[in-house]
Amino acid sequence: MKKIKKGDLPLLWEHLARGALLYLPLNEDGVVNFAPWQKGARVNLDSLNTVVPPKNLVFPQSETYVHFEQKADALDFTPVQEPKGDYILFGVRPCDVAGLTVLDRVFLEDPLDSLYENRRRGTILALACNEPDQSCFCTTFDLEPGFAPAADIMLWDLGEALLWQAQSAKGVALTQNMDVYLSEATAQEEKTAEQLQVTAAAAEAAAVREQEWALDGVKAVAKEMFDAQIWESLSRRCLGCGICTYVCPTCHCFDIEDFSRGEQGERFRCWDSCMFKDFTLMASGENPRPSRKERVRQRFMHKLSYFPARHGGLHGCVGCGRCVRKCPVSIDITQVIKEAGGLINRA
Amino acid sequence: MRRIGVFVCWCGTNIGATVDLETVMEKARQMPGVVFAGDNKYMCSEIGQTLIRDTIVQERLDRVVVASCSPRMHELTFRKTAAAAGLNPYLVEIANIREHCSWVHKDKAEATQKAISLVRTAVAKAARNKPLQADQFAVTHRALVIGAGIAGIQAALDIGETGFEVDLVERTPSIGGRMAQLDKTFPTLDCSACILTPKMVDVAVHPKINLYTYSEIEAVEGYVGNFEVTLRQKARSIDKEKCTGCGICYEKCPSKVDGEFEEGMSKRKAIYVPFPQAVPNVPVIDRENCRWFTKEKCGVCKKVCPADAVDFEQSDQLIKQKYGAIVVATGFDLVDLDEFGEFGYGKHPDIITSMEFERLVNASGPTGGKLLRPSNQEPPRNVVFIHCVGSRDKSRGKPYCSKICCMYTAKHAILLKEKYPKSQAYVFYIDVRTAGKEFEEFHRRAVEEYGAAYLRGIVGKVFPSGDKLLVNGVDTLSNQTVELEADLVVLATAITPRRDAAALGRMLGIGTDGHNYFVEAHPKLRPVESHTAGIFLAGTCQGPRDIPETVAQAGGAAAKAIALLSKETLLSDPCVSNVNESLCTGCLACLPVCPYKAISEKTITEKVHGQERRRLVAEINNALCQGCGACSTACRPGAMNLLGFTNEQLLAEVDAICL
Amino acid sequence: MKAMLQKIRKEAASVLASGEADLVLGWGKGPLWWQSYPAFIEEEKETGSLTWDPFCVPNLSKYLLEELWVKQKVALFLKGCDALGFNQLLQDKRVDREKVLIFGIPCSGLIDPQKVERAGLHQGLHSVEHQGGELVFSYKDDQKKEDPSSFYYDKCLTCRHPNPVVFDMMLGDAVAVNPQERFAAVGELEKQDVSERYRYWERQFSRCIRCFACRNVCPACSCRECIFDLTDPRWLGKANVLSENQFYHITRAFHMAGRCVDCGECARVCPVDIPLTSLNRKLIKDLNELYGEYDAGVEPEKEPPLITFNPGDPAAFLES
Amino acid sequence: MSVVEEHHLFEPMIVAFCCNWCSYAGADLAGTGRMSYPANVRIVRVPCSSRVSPNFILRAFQRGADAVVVAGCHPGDCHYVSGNYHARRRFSALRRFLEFVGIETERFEIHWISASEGNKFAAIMKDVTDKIRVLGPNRKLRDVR
Repeated sequence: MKKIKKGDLPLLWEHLARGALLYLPLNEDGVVNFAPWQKGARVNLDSLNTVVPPKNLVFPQSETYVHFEQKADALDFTPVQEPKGDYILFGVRPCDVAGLTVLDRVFLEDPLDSLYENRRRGTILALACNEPDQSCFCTTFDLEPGFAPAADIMLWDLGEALLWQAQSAKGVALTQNMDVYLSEATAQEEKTAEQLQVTAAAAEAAAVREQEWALDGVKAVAKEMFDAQIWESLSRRCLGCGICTYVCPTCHCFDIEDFSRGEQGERFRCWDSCMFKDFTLMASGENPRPSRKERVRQRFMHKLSYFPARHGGLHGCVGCGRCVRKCPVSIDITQVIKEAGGLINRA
Repeated sequence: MRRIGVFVCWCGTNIGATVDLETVMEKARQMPGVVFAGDNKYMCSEIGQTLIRDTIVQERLDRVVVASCSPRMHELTFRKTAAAAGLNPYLVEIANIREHCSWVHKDKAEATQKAISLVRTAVAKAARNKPLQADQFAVTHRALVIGAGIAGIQAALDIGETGFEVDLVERTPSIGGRMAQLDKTFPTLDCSACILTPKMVDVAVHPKINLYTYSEIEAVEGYVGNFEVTLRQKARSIDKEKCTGCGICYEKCPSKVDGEFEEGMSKRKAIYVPFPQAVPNVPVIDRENCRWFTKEKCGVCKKVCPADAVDFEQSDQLIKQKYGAIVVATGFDLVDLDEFGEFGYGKHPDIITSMEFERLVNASGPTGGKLLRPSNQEPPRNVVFIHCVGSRDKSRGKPYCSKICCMYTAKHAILLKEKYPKSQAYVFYIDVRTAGKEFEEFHRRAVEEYGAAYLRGIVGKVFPSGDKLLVNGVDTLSNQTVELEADLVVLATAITPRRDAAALGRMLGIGTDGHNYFVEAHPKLRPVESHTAGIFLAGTCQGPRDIPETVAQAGGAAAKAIALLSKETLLSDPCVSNVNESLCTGCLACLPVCPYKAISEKTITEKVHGQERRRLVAEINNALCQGCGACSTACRPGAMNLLGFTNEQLLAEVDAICL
Repeated sequence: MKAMLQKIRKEAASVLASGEADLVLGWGKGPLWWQSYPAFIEEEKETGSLTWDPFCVPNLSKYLLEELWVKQKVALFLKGCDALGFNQLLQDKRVDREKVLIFGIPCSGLIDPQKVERAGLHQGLHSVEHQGGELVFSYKDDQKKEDPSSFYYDKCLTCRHPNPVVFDMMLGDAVAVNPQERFAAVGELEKQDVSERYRYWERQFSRCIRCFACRNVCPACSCRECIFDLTDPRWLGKANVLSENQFYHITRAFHMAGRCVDCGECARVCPVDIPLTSLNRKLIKDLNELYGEYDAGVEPEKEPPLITFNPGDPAAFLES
Repeated sequence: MSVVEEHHLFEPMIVAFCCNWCSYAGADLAGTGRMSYPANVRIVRVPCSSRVSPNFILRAFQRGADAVVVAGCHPGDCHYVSGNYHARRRFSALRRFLEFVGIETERFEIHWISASEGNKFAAIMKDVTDKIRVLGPNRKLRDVR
């Protein structure tokens, strides 16, 4: 296990940034989001979650993939391929790493999404959470705040230094390249990292238990939930905005649109939100989900029931808590899980 | 997909000279939706129009773009051409590649690129045009004439002659206007009253003309063919039926006031008739100066009136009336002389204006026609006339020429000589303008027969000295400064529109130019029409002119009004606003911005999720809407959309013009 | 604080029991300390779940747009800023005043959860309450007392109408009104030169994720169909590009010109903290300077500045 | 490229919204009077300056305009009586607001031009073009796709 003194991080980053595009959680006007690092950028490794998840780097909000131009009487297409440049994601929380895994299940399985695949190349250095927030509930989905198995390198914040453990071939290679900045971690430091892992998970699980709900109740979610009363009450206060879906690390719905100017233009893919009024609006004017009740129900049922049913039990939620924190009217997915759990346990 | 035809006009060489029209046509063929591009030396000619008509049929065009001169010139022509070929006229768009391109850009390459851009924009807009149908509305067969000077009188008579009802509204107690104040008229020296009073009587007795004197326009609503006007008939405090016109009342009335008709040179009573030949010859009580109305005292007139015609209880009456056409003939005022200190007007009684001179020589004037010096009532020997006081003066007064002063000053010189053979007239002038029949001859007589001395130069100062006046000026022909001793100085003051012309213009919805004259629809081709359909202009309210021109213009305005009133119905302009009720929230932000009050609220009921719902939406009165589009801009969701200039059309234009 | 809560529950229960209203809009409490959300109470027995604490910030009046279609009479609680929002809906003729029963709550300011987090007081926090002029933070097994002034929402510090301007019954005595200067931030930005300001706003608008929360929460944004959702005319695509974000925010701010009641909800709900208040306040400041003081939401019958005029108006351009 | 050269090469694109009754007629008069002005100016006809919505102005900047001019009748002369009064308020607020979000005021101008002021129309269009040629191309608000 290696470690790196926090003081040496800027040097490490400068080195990393020479070889590839380095993304770090940067503070811009008080808002922390992943952004390309340059010297002197205000890095913030303490805030738990960035506002917009790293999903934005592999599945950007809008992504042009073909240009077209009117030539005489034919339409001329030229595909747009983002350069294959390598990039490094430094400081990704375990829940976001898990979020990428969920997106992989959607975009990398048959039919393969080449755009996503091309962007998914980067190296991921995950940073464990020592003190999950009350709104975090990743443990609900068998995830750990202190550990991200899918990351190339796992980092633990020990106060003065970050513990550094390679977990993949790419991780091992990067560790060797960056050896000059690293030093051997002492056994004691490894023990404290493990301890941090355990306490973080326990703290969160306790918070979850304190709100007495548990995932197991959700597993049997299906028909019974469809007609539950919770959709009526929850959706009644929903504003129908797109915050919860756009800050969610696992939401992956997108729309295809054209931008044209005179005889040329481009086609692009862009995020869309099932909470928007026109998400399922048909050309005929018909809308299978006419009111907010159907839309709120669809969002939660998809994450907690339909997605797991199609992907071998993998839930469409990683418990990062962003939607809980950012919803202007506090619509809280944990209440849906609690209601579902209660329903099943009571039945 | 659209089938658009682009028709490019050479306009002889006006466009062809600086725009490469072959390239324009070639580019037009590649524009989205264009299936045909052709040209002609004169697209508005019969041959050009035939090309359009035939191509519409052969190529099954559903849109037409004509790249030619300004739509303000031939939009109507090409709409009619399209209609003749069975295409809805509102599917035609004009690209202005003459006034906005070939005539203003010399570099051929640049002009060609600009023309292509303008054609592309017109094509983009045409693609979003929708067929529109004009609907019809009835015409009220009644005319309103505002102002009863010679212009108003003539217009009213001409309209009345054709059998249409006319309401003639005059603000002062009697009709006659400025012409009633004049003594003689140039160039024939006809007595003004002699040629005016017969027409005044004709008006008074004409079965079709209703006279509203001592009345004003309170409000104007509606539109061409359907104006709704509120008149304020001010209380005369005299019962017209009973009054015999004997005049005892204004003999006995103790309250004396400066007479407006006499330009303030003599007094009139609080109860008065402006001038002897007044029509109607019924006195009126000036309530601001009548002691009964100001101090609850006197009432002599009521006591002495043999016919008991005086009625203090009379109150203003508001009369609402519908009209099909309106003729504005509000006449002129004279420039305010406060800014012309060098002439000393107001500092010495013998410095007077030409209108005051007109009153002094008038038999019914303050001196019974004897021209006497106001200071000592002595006949004047040397009289100095000064032209262009306030006219042709960029800095202080009016930059324009008031047109009639040269002629009436020559007339005054002649009248002076006739009254006092030993007198001598001096006239300071810049240029003597005699552009009319017998005008030059009239001026020569004033010089040769009546010995008027014309000095070409400007007066620097007029100031009293002893009981005479000294006039310092310059004579540019002899290049000397001149100092004249004068018994009387007469200032030919500039003509201006009525002080409240702008307010009346706003009420009627017609524009006024920088000097507050009403603006004609086209300076050369439509001089008697305003920009607002159904409202016509006659006389000096539209610019300085003399009596013959005024009468001619009054006849023209009347003819236009008659042409309008002779129609049973009129076609409305279909380019009016349209409400998309599914978008409209009923917030009615559009209502207050509509200058024509064409928008009102309406409650609609609709079925939503099986429930009967009633809600508020905006509603447009297509007849009242004039198509300005203010409501479409005020409407945030875009529910209100001005047809012909819809959001879709303008957006397509902006996108195309920016390419 | 407790007294107000009792009054809220009492009034809610009485109007439902008496049948005077068939729906009460109040706030309910979620599991976490900052979660106070709009609650829809239809039966008297549920009024016990109503809460009143320093986080009851969501404006309840915009829900009337839907609820008044299915309810005869709705009772709701309005703070000072909420009442201004309600009046704007009234001015836009979107709600029928007769069908609404308003309980006014004089409000001395609510607590911004982000400020609590920045002060590091949020770990393990259970609840926050005003007690006697202090703010009490209760945790699982201890308490902390703080001075509330550094935790109020910015919009509360500049609040000019804490006592509701429209109500049927007022649930408390009027509170003191001493707002801080509300155009300070705008003034600071105005001092910068134009390109510096452009870079500032470019940064803000680049962060926008086009979630439309600012529009959906705004009481002055009550169109049935928003022009940004229309496909013809197509004002806005769904691509997240700077130019379209600028078009959206500038156009929306302009739709608010003369109508924004400065309730600050748009800035509160923005997930990426774009200083939308500065945009709206710039227009309020300019319109006040140019065409006279107009306080949107205070007098709904008075015409907002951009749909009226007088011929002598000044212009912010050279009128040759 | 020196400042002068850069300006020489840069040809600004200026969109002018002209009201049909006054400024559009003024432009026509400039035409009949052969008063030339730069071809950079492209005119969109609207019935009244009150028909020009801020949306169209922002769209013009978005699609590449380097400056936008709105021209209407002189206050009091509006063919529709009060159109330009509304336009005056709306564009006064918009001009200051655009400056606040970083758009130079020279890029958005409002002028009252009557039907008889052909020379004034030509002079204004020439003046705007020269000023923008010096100020340079406008990349703010522009959709670069």
